[in-house]
Order: sequence, then C-alpha cells, then structure tokens
Amino acid sequence: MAKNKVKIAVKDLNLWYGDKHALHGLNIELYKNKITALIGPSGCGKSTFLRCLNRMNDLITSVRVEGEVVIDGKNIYDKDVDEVSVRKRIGMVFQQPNPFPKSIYENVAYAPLKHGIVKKGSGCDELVEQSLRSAGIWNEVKDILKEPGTGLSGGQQQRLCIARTIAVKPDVILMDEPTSALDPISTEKIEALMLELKKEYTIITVTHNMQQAARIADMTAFFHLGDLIEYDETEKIFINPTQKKTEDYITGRFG
Amino acid sequence: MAKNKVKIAVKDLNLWYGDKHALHGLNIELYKNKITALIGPSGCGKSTFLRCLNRMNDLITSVRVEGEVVIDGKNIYDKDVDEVSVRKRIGMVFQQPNPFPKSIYENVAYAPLKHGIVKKGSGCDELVEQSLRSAGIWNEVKDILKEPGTGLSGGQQQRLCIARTIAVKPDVILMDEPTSALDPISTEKIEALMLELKKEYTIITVTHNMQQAARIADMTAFFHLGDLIEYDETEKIFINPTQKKTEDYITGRFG
Amino acid sequence: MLAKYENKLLKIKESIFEIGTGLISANKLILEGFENCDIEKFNGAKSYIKNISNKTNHIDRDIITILALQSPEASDLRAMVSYLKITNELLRACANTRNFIKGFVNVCSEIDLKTINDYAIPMQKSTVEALEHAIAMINVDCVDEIQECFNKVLIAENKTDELFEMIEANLMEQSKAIEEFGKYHKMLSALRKSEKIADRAMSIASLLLFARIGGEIHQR
Amino acid sequence: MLAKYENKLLKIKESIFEIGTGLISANKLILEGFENCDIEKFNGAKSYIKNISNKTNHIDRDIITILALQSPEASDLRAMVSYLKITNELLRACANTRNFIKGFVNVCSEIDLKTINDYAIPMQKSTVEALEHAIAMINVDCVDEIQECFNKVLIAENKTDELFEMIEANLMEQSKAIEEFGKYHKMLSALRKSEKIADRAMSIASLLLFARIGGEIHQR
Amino acid sequence: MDKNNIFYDPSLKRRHLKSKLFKYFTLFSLVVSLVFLAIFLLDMVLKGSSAVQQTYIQVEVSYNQESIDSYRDAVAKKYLNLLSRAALREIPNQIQKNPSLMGTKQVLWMLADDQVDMYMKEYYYKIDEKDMKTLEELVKNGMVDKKFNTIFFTHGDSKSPEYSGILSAFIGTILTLAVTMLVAFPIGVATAVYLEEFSKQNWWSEFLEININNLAAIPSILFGLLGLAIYINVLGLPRSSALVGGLTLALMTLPIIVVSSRAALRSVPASIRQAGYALGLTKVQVVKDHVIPLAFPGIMTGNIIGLAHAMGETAPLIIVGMIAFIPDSPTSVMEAATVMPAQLFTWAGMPERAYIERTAAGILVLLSLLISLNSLAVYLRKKFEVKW
Amino acid sequence: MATFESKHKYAHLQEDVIKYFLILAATISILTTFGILFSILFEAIEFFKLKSFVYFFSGTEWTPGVENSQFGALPIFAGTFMITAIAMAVALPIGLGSAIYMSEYSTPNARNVLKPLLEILAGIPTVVYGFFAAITVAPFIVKVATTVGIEASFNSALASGVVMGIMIIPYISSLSDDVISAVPDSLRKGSLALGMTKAETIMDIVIPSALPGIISATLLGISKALGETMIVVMAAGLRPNLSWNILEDMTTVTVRIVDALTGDQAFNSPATLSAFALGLALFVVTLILNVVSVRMIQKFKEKYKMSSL
Ligand SMILES: Nc1ncnc2c1ncn2[C@@H]1O[C@H](COP(=O)(O)OP(=O)(O)OP(=O)(O)O)[C@@H](O)[C@H]1O
Ligand SMILES: Nc1ncnc2c1ncn2[C@@H]1O[C@H](COP(=O)(O)OP(=O)(O)OP(=O)(O)O)[C@@H](O)[C@H]1O
Ligand SMILES: [Mg+2]
Ligand SMILES: [Mg+2]
Ligand SMILES: O=P([O-])([O-])[O-]
Repeated sequence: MAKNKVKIAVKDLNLWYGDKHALHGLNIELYKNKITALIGPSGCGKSTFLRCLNRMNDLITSVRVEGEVVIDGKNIYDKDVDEVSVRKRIGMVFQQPNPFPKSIYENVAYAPLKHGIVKKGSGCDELVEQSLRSAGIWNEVKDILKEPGTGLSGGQQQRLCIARTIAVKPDVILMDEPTSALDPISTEKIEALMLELKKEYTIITVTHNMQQAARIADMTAFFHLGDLIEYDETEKIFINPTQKKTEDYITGRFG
Repeated sequence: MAKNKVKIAVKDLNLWYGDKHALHGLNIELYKNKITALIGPSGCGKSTFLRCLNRMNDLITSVRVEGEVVIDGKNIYDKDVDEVSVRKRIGMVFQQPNPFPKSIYENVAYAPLKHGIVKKGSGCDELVEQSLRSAGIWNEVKDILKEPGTGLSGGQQQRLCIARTIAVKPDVILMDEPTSALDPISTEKIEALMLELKKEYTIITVTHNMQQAARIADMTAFFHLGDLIEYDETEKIFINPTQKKTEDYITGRFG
Repeated sequence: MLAKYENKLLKIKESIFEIGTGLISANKLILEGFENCDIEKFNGAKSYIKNISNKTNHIDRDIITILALQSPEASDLRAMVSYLKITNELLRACANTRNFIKGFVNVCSEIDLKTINDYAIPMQKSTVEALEHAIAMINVDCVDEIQECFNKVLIAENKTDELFEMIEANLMEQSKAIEEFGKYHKMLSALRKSEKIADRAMSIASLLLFARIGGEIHQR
Repeated sequence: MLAKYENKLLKIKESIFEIGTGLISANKLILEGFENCDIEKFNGAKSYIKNISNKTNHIDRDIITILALQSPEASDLRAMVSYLKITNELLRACANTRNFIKGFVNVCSEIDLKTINDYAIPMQKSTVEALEHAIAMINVDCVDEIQECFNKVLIAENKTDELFEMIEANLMEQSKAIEEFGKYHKMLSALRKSEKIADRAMSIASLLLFARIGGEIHQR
Repeated sequence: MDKNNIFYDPSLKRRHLKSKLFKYFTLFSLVVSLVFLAIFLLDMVLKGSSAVQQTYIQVEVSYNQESIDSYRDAVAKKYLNLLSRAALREIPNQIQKNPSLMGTKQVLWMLADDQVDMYMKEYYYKIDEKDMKTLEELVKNGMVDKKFNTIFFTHGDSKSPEYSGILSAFIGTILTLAVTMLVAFPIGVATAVYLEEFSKQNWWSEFLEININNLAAIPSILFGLLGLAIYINVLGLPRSSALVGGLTLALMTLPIIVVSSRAALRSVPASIRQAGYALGLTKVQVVKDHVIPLAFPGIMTGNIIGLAHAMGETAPLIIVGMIAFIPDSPTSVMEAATVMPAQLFTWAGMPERAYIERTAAGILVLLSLLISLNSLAVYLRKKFEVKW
Repeated sequence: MATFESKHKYAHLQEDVIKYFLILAATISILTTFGILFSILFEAIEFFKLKSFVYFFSGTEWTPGVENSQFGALPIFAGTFMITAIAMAVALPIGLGSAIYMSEYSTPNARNVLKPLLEILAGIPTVVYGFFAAITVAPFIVKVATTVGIEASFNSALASGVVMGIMIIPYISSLSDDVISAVPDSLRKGSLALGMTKAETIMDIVIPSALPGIISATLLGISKALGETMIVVMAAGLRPNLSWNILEDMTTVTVRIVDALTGDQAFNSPATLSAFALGLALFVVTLILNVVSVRMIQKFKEKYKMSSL
C-alpha cells in the first residue's frame, strides 16, 4: 500500500445532523487513481461521508462538520475555501440519473461554459465530444446531440451525467450508488466505465451491492453506525477481513 | 421431479398488450408446496406471467390472453369462472408493501370478513392471530393490533401484507419482487418466512436478485423476451444449465 | 443468514469430520493389528473407510451447490475452498490406508519384530497422532488452539518422516543379507503408506489453518 | 461480464495450461533420457517443473479471489472448482515426476535394457500421452472433442497400469536371482511414479470434463 | 487569499454577487405582494370599522293618532331632518304591535340620519345650516351618542343607508349556497369517482377531462349568460331567485369539486387498489371501502373551497338579476333574493357616503366568513392527512 | 382443492347500476359546456342577424342606446387587452419572484405560512377588489397624477389593471411555486455538484425545467384577467375608448356585458343581444388560452409523474 499516492486525507472527521452524531471521528486516506468503495448497512453514514468530500452537506442547514478533509494538501473546510470551487474540482454522480432537461450537448457544455473553461465556439464542441467519449457514450449519442438528455435510457442518462461531471475536469469523482437505479446491463457498462475512468480520476463510490464493491473497487471501506470499521484492499476485505463485524456483514450474517 | 405434484399447469399461454406480444406460448407446470422463482432480464414478462396466474391482468384494458392456466384441474380463463373468486384463492404480494391505512387487526380481518370466511366475534380474532403468527410477525405486533399498519417498518409491513394474504386462505401465493424495496435484514426475514410458508402453500415469486432465487427457490424458471427459456431445479439451473442463454444470464454475461 | 444455508455448512463439516474419524479409527486398528499381526483387525480397519469416494463426491457436490447458490465470503468461503481440497486429501489418505493394509497383511508375519517394535509402531503412532490433531482442528474455533494443533501435526508428521527414513536405511543396510527381495519391497512399500498418510494429515491441517485464519493457502 | 474478470479467468486457465505443458515436457525429456540413461536430460527435465508449488499457490489464490469477488456461476463455477482440485493433482504429478527422476538417476545404468525397452519406455510413453490429452482438454471447447480426449486419457492410463503390473510381476519372478535388493526396490519405486503421473492425468481429465459438461465431479 | 489555495477562483466573486442580487429580487417580490395584502386589509378595516357604531339622538317620541297618520308628527319638527326617516317610519308599526304605547310620550334614543352619522364620524357630510345648529346644540347637551350598530346585522337592505343591514343578503347567500352544494356536491364527486376509478382510457374520458379543466377556467360571467339564457329564458325559473343563482353557481363550482376530488382520489396510491383486488374484492368494494374513505378528507376540503369560491362570486349573479332591492329576508328559494357580494356591489354603487362604510363592513363580514371556511378546510386537510 | 365460483348473470348487477349512475353525473359537466356555448351562440347569432359581423370586429363606434345604433367593438377589445396587459405586468414579475423565493430560498416552515398568506389574495371576492380599486386606488392615482401635473380619470385603466394584477399574483405564484417545487431536487443537486451558484442553478436549470408550468400559469392568469368582471365593472369606465393612455378611462368586454344585461332594454333588442356577441368573443379567446394551458400543464405533470398540482 505504500506505493499508493494519497489524494484525500480525512482527519478526525465528525458530523452532526442537529443533535445526531452521524460520523464519529473518521480517519482515512483515499488513494489517487483507485476506486474506493464505501459499504455498510443502511444509515451507517456512507452518503453523509461522501457528501463531506465535496461539501454538499453545506446545503443541509442542520449539518455541523468538525475535522479536516485535506485534498491535495488543502483542507477544504478552511475558512478561505469557497465551497463552490470545491464542487468544481470534486465531481459527483448520484443514485438517480439526473440529466438536465436540456439537449445532450448542453448538458455537457453547460458547466464548462459557466466556469469559463471553454468559450462557445472555441473548444466547446471538442470538450463535449471528448467528455462523451470518456464516458463511453459518444457512439450512442453523436447523432442526437441536439435531442434532450432526458430522452435517453436510464443507463445512458447515467453515463451522460458522468460525461457532464468529467467535462468540468475534476480530480475526484464521487458516486453515490450510481447503478442502484439501473438494470444489470447498464450497471455493467457503468462498472466497466468506472474501471476505465480510474486511470485518470480518483473515484469514491458508495454501493449497497457488495458484489459490485467486490467487482470494481481497489479499496473497500466498511462503515457501521457512523464508524469506519475496516478499510483495506478489497480482496483482503472479502477473503480475510480482520474485523468480526466486517466478516459478518459481507457474509450476510447481518444487514 | 416425478414426485412433485402439479398445482398449476400453464398451457400455450399467449398474452398481448394491445399489439405487443408479451408472452409467447408458455408451457410450464408449477409444483405444489414448492417455491418457484421466475428470473430474467427486465421486461422479459415475469410480472406479466405472474399476473396471469390470478387474472390481475384483467384490470389492464389493453390485455388479451390466450391459452390455459389450469389450477387444480380447472382453467381459470374459462368463461364460467369469476375472476374475483380466482384472486381469492390465489393470493398476491407486491413489490412495495401496501398495507391498508387501517389498524393492523383490520388489515388482516378485512378480506376474510368481506368474504364471509369468518364472522365478527366468531373466529375472527383467532384467524387474525393465526395469520399473523404464520407470517412470523405476531410477536412484534400483538400489543399494537389497534395501531395503523402503515406505522410499521417496511419489512414488517411486507409481512403484514403476507399475513393479510394468508388470512383469505389461498392455495397459492404469488409474490412480485417481494423484497426489492426492503433492506437486507428485512429481506432475510421474508426469505426465511417464505421457506416456512412453502410447507403449506405453493409460492411463485419473481425476483431480480439471482442470489435470492438461488437461496430460496426449489425450482427456477428463466424468462427472456416473453419466452420461457429454461425451467428446472434451482441447483441445476445454477450449476449446470442446459441453455446457453440461461448460463450467460446467470453468469452475468448479459443483463 | 438463512437457516437452510447454515445447516448445509454444518452438514459438510460433519461429513468431513466423520470421514476423518473413520480414517483415524482405521489407522488405530492397524496399530493394534501390528502387535500380533492380527489380520482380522486389519480387515476390520478396512470397514471404517469404505465407500469414501461416494462420500467425498457428495461433499464436493454440496460445496459446489453452496458456492453456486449462496456465494459465501470470507471465512465461509475459505472453509469451502479448503474442504474442496481436503476431500482430495482424505480420499488419498484412505486409499493409502487401504493399500497399507493390503500390502501389510501379506508380509506382517514375516517381518522381524524388532523392526516393527522399534520403527513401524512408533511411526504409525505418529501418523495416528497427526491425523487426530488434524481432524480435531475441524471443530476447534479458538485461533490459538488451532495453531497449537497445527504444530502438533507438524511434529508428528516430521517424526513419521524420520522414522521411515530410519526403516529404509536399516533395511538397506541389511539388504545384502536378505534373501527374499519381494517381501521386503512390499513391506517397505506398505510402511511408506503410513508416512504418506501423515503427509495428508499435514495437508489437511494446513488447509484447515487457512480456513480458520486466512493468509496463504499453504501447500507442500 | 467485466473484462477484468474475464481476464483473470483466462489467466488462471493459462497458468494451469503452462504448468501442464511443463509437466509434459519434463516427462518427454525423461522418455528421451531413458534411451541412454542421459542424466543431463533427466536434470533438464527437472527444470521444467521448478517452483510449481509457488505457481499453484498463486493460482489457488486467484481462484479464491474470483470466488470471493465475482461469485461465478454455472460453467465458470465448475471451472473454478475443478481448477482448485487440478492444482492439487498437478502438484502431486510434478512431485511424482521429480521423485521419478531422483529415483531413476541412481539406478538407470544398472537396469537391463530389455526391461526398459519392453516396459518402461512404453509405460512412460503412455503416461506422456495421458498427460498430453488431459492438458489439451483445457483449451478444447467442443463437447464431443473433449469427450474424445477424455477417452484417450482413459486408454493411456489403463495401458500404463497394465505395463506397471507386468514390470512388477516380471521383477518378482526374477527376484530370486537378484542380488542387490536396494537397486530393484528403488527402480520399482521410481517406475511406479510414472504410473502415478498417469493416474493424476486421469484425475485432471475427469475434472476438466466436469468443468465442461457438468454432472458428477468424478473422483477415483 | 493565498496562492497556495488550489480552491481559489477569482471569477467566482462576480458570480456570487449576481446570485445574491437575484435572491434579493425574489424576496422583494414576495414582500411587495404581502404589502399589498396588508394595505388592502388595513384599508378595509379603516373604512369599515366606523360602521360598528351608529349615531343615535335622544328625542321625545309621541305615540298618538297623528303619528300613525304621519310619522313626521311623532317628533318635534326641528329634529325631523336629523333623524332617520326609515326609523321614524317604523313608529306606526310599533304602535300596532304594542297598543299600550298609544297615547304615551317617551324619551328615546332614535336612530340618526346618515348625514348626522357622517358628521359625528367626521366624514364629509351635507346638513343645512338650520339643522346644523340644532345638531350642535344636541351634541352639546349630550343627547347625541354613538351606539353599537345592531341594525347592520338584523336588517335587510334599505333606501336609507343608516337603516340598511346585511341580514337579508346573508340569508340569501345561505339559500343560494344550499342549492349550489345540493347540486354540485353529488354530481361533482360522482364525476370524479367515475373519471378516476371507472372510466377506461379512451376518447370519451379524455374529452371529459379536457372539458372539466376548461370549465374551471371559463370566465364566471359566462355562467351568468348560461343561467340567464337557460334557467330564466328557457326553463322559466323566477328571476333573482336563490334557486337560479344557486343552480348557476353549482355549474361554476362543479369543476372545482371535480378537480379537487380527483386529486384526492388520485392521491390514494394504486397499491391500495391492487391490494384490494389481489384479495379477491370487487371493484365497487375496493372503491367504496378503501379508496373513497381515504380520499374523503381531501374531497371535503375541495368542497369547502368550492363553497367559499361560490360565496364570493358576483358577476354571474348580477346577470341572473340577484341585485334586486331586498329589504326583507327571503323565505324560500323561489323568492327574489340577493347575496352578500351582490349587496356589497349595490351599496358600493350608491352615492351616499354612509354606504361606503357599510360596504367595507360588509366586506369584513364576508372575508371573515371566507377565512373561517378556508381555515376549516385547512384544518380538515391537516387532521386527516395520510402520509404514504 | 380450489374451486372457483362461477360467474352468474346478476353477479355484478350492483356494479353496473353504480357505474351508469356515475357516467350520468359525468355527462352533466359536458352538458354545461355545451349549454354555455349554445346559449351564447344562439343569442349571438340573433345579434349578428341584426348587426354587421364585420363591423363588430373592426368598427370603432359603440353606440347601443341611440337610434341607428352602432356596434363596433374594437375599442372594447382594446380596453380589455390594455387592462389585461397592465394586470400581467404587475402579476407576472411579482408572482414569479414570490414563487421562486418561496420554493427556493425560504425554509419549508416559512413556505407553509407564506403560501396560504398569498393565497388569501386569490380567495378575496372580486367585488371586494373592485371596491378597493374604485374607492382607494383610483383616487390615489388621480391624486398622484395631479401632483405631477398629469390628468387622470377616476376610472383609469391603470387602477383596475393594477388591482387586477394584485388579484392575479397568487394564481401565478401558487401554480409556479408548485411546478418549481415539483422540479426534482436531483436536478438542483446535479447543478450544484458541478460548482454552480444557487442563482445560476435556479435560472439555468430550475426555471427552464418548470417553464411549461410557468407559461401555463401565465396563460391562466391572462384568461382570468380577460374574463374578470367585478373589478372593471366597479373601477373601469363604461366609455369605449381607443387610446394608449392608461390614465384614461377604458371599458372592457365584461363591463359592456353587464351593462347591456342590467339595462332596461328589451331582451331581443340589439343592445341587449350585443352582450352575447361579446360573450362569444370572450368564450372563444379564453377557451383557446385554457386548452393550451391545460395541455402544457398536463405534459409537465406527466413528465414529472405528479398526481396533482
Ligand atoms: N438530512 C439529514 N438530516 C438528518 N439526518 C440525516 C440526514 N441525512 C441522513 N441522516 C441520518 O444520518 C445517518 C446516515 O445517513 P446516510 O444517508 O449517510 O446513510 P447511508 O449509509 O448513505 O444509508 P443508505 O445506504 O440508506 O443510503 C442516518 O441515520 C440518517 O438517518
Ligand atoms: N400495462 C402494460 N401495457 C403495455 N405494455 C406492458 C404493460 N406492462 C408491461 N408491459 C410490457 O410487457 C413486457 C413485459 O413486462 P413485465 O412487466 O412483465 O416485465 P418484467 O419481467 O416483470 O420486468 P421487470 O423485471 O422490469 O419487472 C415489457 O416489454 C413491458 O414493456
Ligand atoms: Mg446513502
Ligand atoms: Mg416486474
Ligand atoms: O368574474 P368575476 O371573477 O369578477 O366574478
């Protein structure tokens, strides 16, 4: 593991929803160009943790966060960090595919144009094509770029959302159960895509489907009731976990 | 397989939604006191087939059914069969738990009272208790029978729905993805319950989760695009399927 | 986890334990038979290890069913994999025991007592010990205890090895004086089986160790 | 299925095939060595089957990983289970080959040519044949073809058995005339290995047959 | 910000500013609408509050034959213009009702004329000089006083503003709404049940649906034209009657009831119906025992809202003639009647200043009725709300 | 052994009876529409038998009472549209702004208070607005106008227009708030997760998504304004006046209808019948607006799978 480069270092992260202590002093280092899967029973704080990594939790009024999330050497919870710019660098893909009700082209081009990454006419088309290619959906949509993104199938929509995220050129992509709303074929395509994307991005994904974590993740973190119980290479977790709780969870002895 | 007693014999069953031919001449014999799992990719007609077995499809206006579904020697599509009475004998449990917004007691007692299976006061309490016991939820609800069924957790709601179905004393219970809306712990409880129930009932269940079919079903039927591709003992299907398509599906080579 | 599955796991474990104890009983009877070349005892030993391939086939089938239907993980998975290999080892060990008996019945009366008392009996004793400790590991849950058992198997197996080497060396020394070649060849071949059984015990022990604590699946 | 998984399956298959071909090459070289007791060839044969336990451990680990992470079903599952057992057989076959070489190198010059020409060479030839057909099955996809291969292994293995019995009987006959017991004992022990290797080939073949077409996991 | 901050992005400053401005714009809009509401209510309260009291003058009233012959003789002549004519006109009636009064003289608080009232309330008034002098004297002697305005709540319309009240309009409203609900409720709910539960998806149900949605948005005055043309001209029902008004409003309220009842029915999840069918129940059993009971609070809420709507409606009723002058409360739905909003319209059109405060007061009464109805609807919705 | 009850003839008789009763009830609403259409249409035909159809839509003289009366409704239509335009100019920005604030910025609790508060505006009877316009707003406008030295009528289009606008605010804000709230939260999150600011998210993602609903709300608002009667009857003029000056008095279709039918002319005189001709025009225009609006909102509902708005 020594050869892995740390991309995100989380230090003593605590989170409260009002009075409810949802994350209990987490410490974890997430590695560059790896897929890290967060698994654990429902309500254990996986999504909450994920949202801490791009400060999406700021949108929930009752949330209080303590501790550090250091990305590339900078704590994103520092006073002088603008959360909007954090979200620009740390992309996020959601459970339910949520393309904007605009054309496929605009879906991808929207954020880069707003951020001034490209200008209309200069480089925009290229960026859109490149993002759609990276998301493995270019061939399916290249002839219908002007049609609405919402007309695509669920799996295509999700890949469009990934393309949209990539277009902003983030370093990290967070995914919250990206395939749980999809059928098996689409799921497989997304999984294959994730394996492809990790060459360029650091991916953190939440999944309820243990088999999915097994299939695609390099590292797996097991959460339980707001604690990080075990974090190790996926193979290790699945063949030889050190914690009884982890073992019980992955063997299905508890939810 | 010779020792299995046939409960439902389906002969040349064809079904159309308007012009869409959704089931293509199915022939299958479903056995008494067994759990039969219907698996197959999304849209292959599993739910449609299931609904044929208790004529729930009659509620969809565009549906046309041809062929026979012989239950205990009587074709339920015969002209002289009242579809309402078919549904009384062939119970059904749905994906989303759907208790009536009445008390737990009334949820169970309602249909038996309507059907005149019991009279208020005479035998009704016993039937309710017995049904709730069979559904493995009696201990959890015996003190709150007057409280609304909708206040229970998802898994409890689903078991309540099963109790409600049992109370009508059906022979067969159809289940359409009964656990796909539930968390793993509740899922396991329902699965254990199904294994218990098969001693008295014939159970046909649809599932998207192949592992679930593997875990609980005695017989497994694999559907694809409205065709019944393979139907055999579950072990056989999972270890040594005869059809390439079945093998490809269960090994995840296609959705 | 569904009771159905737990039961199946348990059943497999029991079946393996049963074959294992049968094997131990057979080898113990052989030991008794050594003392006065009691052919009846040898034949009795055989009855402990009858139809083993049927039994192991059955276990293998159950394991495959579990792998197919339940997709076990972690320690359950390691157990399944180990058991799958252990059935092979048990089968071989039983075959070796059978061959041992077959080979020895013909020659036992002709072997000089000293050789048997000094070497064959201790060797077989070690073998039985190795088997006993190995099979005991199936039902041990505590990690320290299982490690201890494993070490005992290791020691017993080493002893068996050494003793067999001594027998061989001894016989070789005497070989010039020996008249009937066939008898000694057969005897050596037979005694060699005992050493092989201990070998299998060792394999079983390391597979069970892997099942319990993970790490490398240790093969020799 | 994810490419990652397909690749792993392929890799396992290849590794097994590689060990298998190494084993075949080693046994072929032994055959050549027979002709003029060429010790160099014997030693050369050894180099084909070096570090096998490392390799099989690796394969086993990969298989366990696949079982843990991918939960294969049907033919993939059967293949994994078969391979898990095949590594055992390969390991034994290699050990047998090594022992064969070790045992034979010391005695080959002293054995009379007739015995070798009449029995040992055909026996080893059959063994090589059994191995070749068995290992070939790994890459055969057509059911008929694989069944054919299996039958060929069966025939070759039977032949090996018969030839070994003949050698044994032959030597026993001559045994009274034989002076040096040790040499013959060693030779017989060595030649027995060849038969054992064929035995393993047979096991491998039946496991591969199971992997391909299912049914009973056939063990002897 | 320091340069090591990889999350520093200067272009964001401008974007955050824009974001803030946008938020302030929307907040401003909301405040403006609420300010409108506040001004409006305040205006009504200010204008209407003075109608709570009414001016009375203490005078000697003589009950004798002359008074019966001419009420003008009942009081001293100089007070005549200061007192309410309509009140004076009641004197002969009083004697008739209570003959023992005959021949007595009593000092009474008599209702003052509206102009006096306006003077007392310091509004614009028109009183000639002579009367003014008398009045000032009376005021000085404390013989002029403001008392609670019971007449407003106990009398019908009158040509004298000081003697006019809301009662007959209120009764008219009740009669009209009774007709409306008796007709609209069953038809509306039945239509909703049919559309939601029984109709198949075909051109007929689609046509019905579009039709009802349109009906809900047709200008109310056109319903008046319908009422005029059909109920009055074709069916010959009595003009200005609560029956015609009620029937007209019923048709107007129908779509509101249908739409809200449908929404209530639709909010009952399909899974409940499925559960019913799967237990072997018939369609009527499912609808009657499960769907309607669950939807009932929603249906009731919709009905109350429809009722409130009908209560405030004016235009179609004007067209069917419900702006008649109705001093006495109607006793049946066939009699000429008026309703509160129409009464307000009539008063608002009167030249006398005193009607303005009455209109405003009437508005306050009407609004409080409406708010009570709507609160009831909200209460019902909250109380019976089912969470799925 | 399962036995299935057989179906006999009258098994579902009760069901059928109930069903036919329900169909009957549903038919009444259709009868109403046609009732309105035909009752207006026939009288309007009567009117056009007496007076020129073409002149009705193009003439500028409206002199019903006199000998040789003229019925050119153009100034009436113009007045109607002018007042409607003023109303929408008030209602649209304020209504939409309020809707955005309520659905996007305010807390759910505040929204639960604010929305009913705004809806009070919709519950106020129009006669009350009319009173407010005539007694409070119109004099106020005149006062302001005179202080700046402009002449303004007590029946100015501005007064009734503005008050009508206030009345329409909740129609726009309530429906817009519904559709904006119906835009799935996932879209907002999707945009925010791309590093967009809140206003950008609202303007670029939320509003465009809710646009069909907003347009529909606007059309409904316009339809409401066109058909609004009491406010204009009480606060706008009677005089058909073709002018751009919103401080002058203008009349509207609805005012003329009320005037014609409350007058003392004979029912079959052209003066009375002209009400039906005007009614027909109003009916057709509002019908078109409604159909378009209903269609749009239905599409929106289907898109976001909403059961009700
Ligand atoms: N917005 C919120 N306000 C209050 N509590 C919350 C909120 N979101 C989550 N929680 C609580 O925080 C805990 C962790 O929730 P979280 O959504 O992170 O779990 P999760 O592991 O993602 O679960 P799931 O697998 O069901 O998505 C839960 O107990 C949940 O109830
Ligand atoms: N009410 C309906 N009207 C028209 N077509 C329908 C209807 N219900 C299902 N279908 C079509 O019939 C086919 C079979 O559908 P069905 O719901 O039985 O599939 P399924 O196997 O249950 O799929 P899933 O796993 O997604 O539930 C699909 O192509 C579907 O689109
Ligand atoms: Mg989550
Ligand atoms: Mg389905
Ligand atoms: O048309 P009104 O809304 O004024 O009745």
